[in-house]
Amino acid sequence: MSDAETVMSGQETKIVIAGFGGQGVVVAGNIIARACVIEGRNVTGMISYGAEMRGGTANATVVISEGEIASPVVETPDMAIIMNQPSLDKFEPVIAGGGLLILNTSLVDRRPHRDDLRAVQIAASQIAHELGNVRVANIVALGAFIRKTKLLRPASVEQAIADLFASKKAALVELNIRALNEGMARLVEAS
Amino acid sequence: MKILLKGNEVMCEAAIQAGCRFFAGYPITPQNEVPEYMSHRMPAVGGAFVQAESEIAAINMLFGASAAGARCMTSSSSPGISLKQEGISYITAAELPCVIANMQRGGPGLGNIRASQADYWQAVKGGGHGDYRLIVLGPSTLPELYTLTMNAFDYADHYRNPVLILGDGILGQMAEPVELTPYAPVVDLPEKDFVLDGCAGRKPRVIKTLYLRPALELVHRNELLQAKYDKISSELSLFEEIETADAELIVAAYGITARIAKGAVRTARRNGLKVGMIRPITLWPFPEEPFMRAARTAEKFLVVEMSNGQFIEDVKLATACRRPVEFLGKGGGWYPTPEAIFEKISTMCEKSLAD
Amino acid sequence: MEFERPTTLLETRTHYCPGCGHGIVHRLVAEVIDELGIRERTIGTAPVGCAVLLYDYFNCDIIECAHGRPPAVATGLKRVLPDRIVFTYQGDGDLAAIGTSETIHTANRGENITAIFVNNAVYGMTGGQMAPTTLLGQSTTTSPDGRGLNHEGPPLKVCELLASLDGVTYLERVAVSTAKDTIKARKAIRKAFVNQIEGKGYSLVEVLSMCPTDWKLSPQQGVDFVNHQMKKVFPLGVYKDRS
Amino acid sequence: MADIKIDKDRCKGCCLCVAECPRGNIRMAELLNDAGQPYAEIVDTDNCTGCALCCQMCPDLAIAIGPKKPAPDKAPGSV
Repeated sequence: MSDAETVMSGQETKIVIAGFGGQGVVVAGNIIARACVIEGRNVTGMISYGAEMRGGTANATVVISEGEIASPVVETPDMAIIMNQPSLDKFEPVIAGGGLLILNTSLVDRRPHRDDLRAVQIAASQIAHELGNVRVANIVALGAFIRKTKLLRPASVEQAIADLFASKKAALVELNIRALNEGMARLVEAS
Repeated sequence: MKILLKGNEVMCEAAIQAGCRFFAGYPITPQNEVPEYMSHRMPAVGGAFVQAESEIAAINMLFGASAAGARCMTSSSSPGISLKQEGISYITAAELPCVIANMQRGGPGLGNIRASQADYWQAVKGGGHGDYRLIVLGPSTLPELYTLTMNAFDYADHYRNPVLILGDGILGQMAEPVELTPYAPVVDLPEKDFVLDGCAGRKPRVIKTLYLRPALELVHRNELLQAKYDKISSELSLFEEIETADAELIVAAYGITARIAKGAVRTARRNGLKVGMIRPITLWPFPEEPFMRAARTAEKFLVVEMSNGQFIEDVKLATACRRPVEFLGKGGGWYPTPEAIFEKISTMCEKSLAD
Repeated sequence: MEFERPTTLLETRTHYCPGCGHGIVHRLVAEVIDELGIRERTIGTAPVGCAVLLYDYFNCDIIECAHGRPPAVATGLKRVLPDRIVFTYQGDGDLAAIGTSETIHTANRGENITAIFVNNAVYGMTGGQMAPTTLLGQSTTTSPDGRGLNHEGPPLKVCELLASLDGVTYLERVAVSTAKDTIKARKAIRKAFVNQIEGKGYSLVEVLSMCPTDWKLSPQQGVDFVNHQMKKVFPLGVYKDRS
Repeated sequence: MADIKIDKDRCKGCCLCVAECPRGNIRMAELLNDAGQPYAEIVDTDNCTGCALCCQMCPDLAIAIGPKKPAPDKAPGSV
């Protein structure tokens, strides 16, 4: 870590959510950002877009800060929600030292190579499947994320989910909130 | 209440709040959310949305819509803006108000879809043919994109001139909470006495840009336009200054780059470095006054831009080259990190101490 | 039979050459506007080409456009003011070369406008260069040996081309090379305006017209060229009518 | 007999009217108009039926035909 990074860090929390298209990484990023708005915090969000989006991995990044956010572009995330193996390969090298990984062990088949990272395991896709819809794996992982980081209040995340799916069926909101709670309950600290 | 929207959507909502009732555009990344958003919002507010067959058609549809009296807008990204230059020249010559957004991407050519600021010259110096000027606004956050887009319609109507919102792929694609405040005009809005709506109860009107006879008619026409541009220059100058009073080093940047640079300037201050920043908000007219002032007190300048040295020329002009101006920038989709800018600032400050 | 200047045309003498068909087409359009009583709610678009000075002759609101762009400008006008009458007046270069894209898409969107297309098989204003509608073998300043099938390709047939578009309401090709043709042309132009008034969509009237100067012919020979050469390549008639 | 008039100063001398007149009742004048153009003139006003074919072909609106003079046995305004 350069001197500059040392000087700059500490004010902003930079998060990446990465997986393959269809795993809901953009939705997960959106929920985190909306929860921040509910809590009155400064936040920016970005997603990979256009041709990039069709290239395999999709990712969303969120920056949260108590002060002004300088760049919405995240190069060295402090935290990563990793939904599949290619995303671990892509992001592990760029996570800030001491950073946190939330690993979807259903689709990530190795441990991180770096020993300066913390990791939490959650069988997000498996749990989502048990809940009846594999597409809520993102929310299961999100549950593990907020339980581990305590960055957001569960109530604000639940509110964000309710807001986001307001136009959809009530059952969908309920399923996502169950997924969130399962994720909070079933995370495993990596040894 | 703040809501979370993407930059492209923030801009659309601001336009609608400001009474924009005609939008024509053509999809191009990274501004696709604009036509998508407008396609459902425009009809909902009783306006018209047209997905044009080309950027050329889109800007010419604005030529017609503006002549018909509507507040109107088009948006695109760099290669598409190049195509619009013909229409922009005509609209400027005809003195019709409209708002054009450029969410810049990497160039030249098809380039890439990453953010860029390489259309600065095209925006502030020309692009189309003839001696004309666009009012160019460079928002650096989404709340500012919201207010400046509403203001853009006012400036366009007030000066009867197209206003260009010079954004970039990051600004268009990022999401940030924005308070959707109600629209209120920021300048006097003259009656539109040029509108073509049929000549009932009045003499027929002509909107034209051809001046063949007498021989000097176009010269006089140009003189009138230049007088208007002089008036705009004397009246419109928007900028943000950060800790410039005692600054030894002044960072100059606009748009998203300025937002990123601001983080670096704050860090520099926390580290005891006497660094300030000037962020032009109107890129044309260029706010020369804060630069002239800073050139008297600061020792040197640093320009940061996402292009290979375009904006720097205006900084050098505004400071009359009285102080050294260093450069941090690249084209083609490169963007600076706050860390990289801080490192450059540190190096420049150390060099000052060594001198 | 009375015959007087329509009020939609100003007294101004036109800049057109002796025997040029534009003057006739201007009159026909103006007469139709008069007859339908729509002068005070009509907005015309002027092209680039010989008819660029349209605004000096028509006694109604006019916007002069970039080359080929009148259909796009008309789209903007009409979408903002759907109860006004909007027409484009375009030559072959404007409508069928530089503005082909705007023409096709405006037609296919079924924009409720009226297009008057003056086809004289040559570029008049710039001095007699080849047009998209120049006939095979016809020599121009940029096809000095005559338009060739292999290099320049055959002439573009606008009515035939647009007839394949489902969005189009009415297409007719007429001429102004005889008095009888002129009377028919007026009827077609009238229908194209009535369609718009009735909200029926895109109508285009292609008018075969004379350009004796750039054809290097006398006015009488110009009329003969339309009657004996152009009509063979561009047959007159209704190409589409779903009004 | 029709009330036909040719405005010689609007005429550009293209002769399209001359060719169109079914009665051969239009010819080119020997003099030039104010614009230095040859212009068309009516041979015999009494010989004009008011068919207006000449007007149809005139690109310069130089020919006007006024209302037909009422026949002596009909009152003005009657059909």
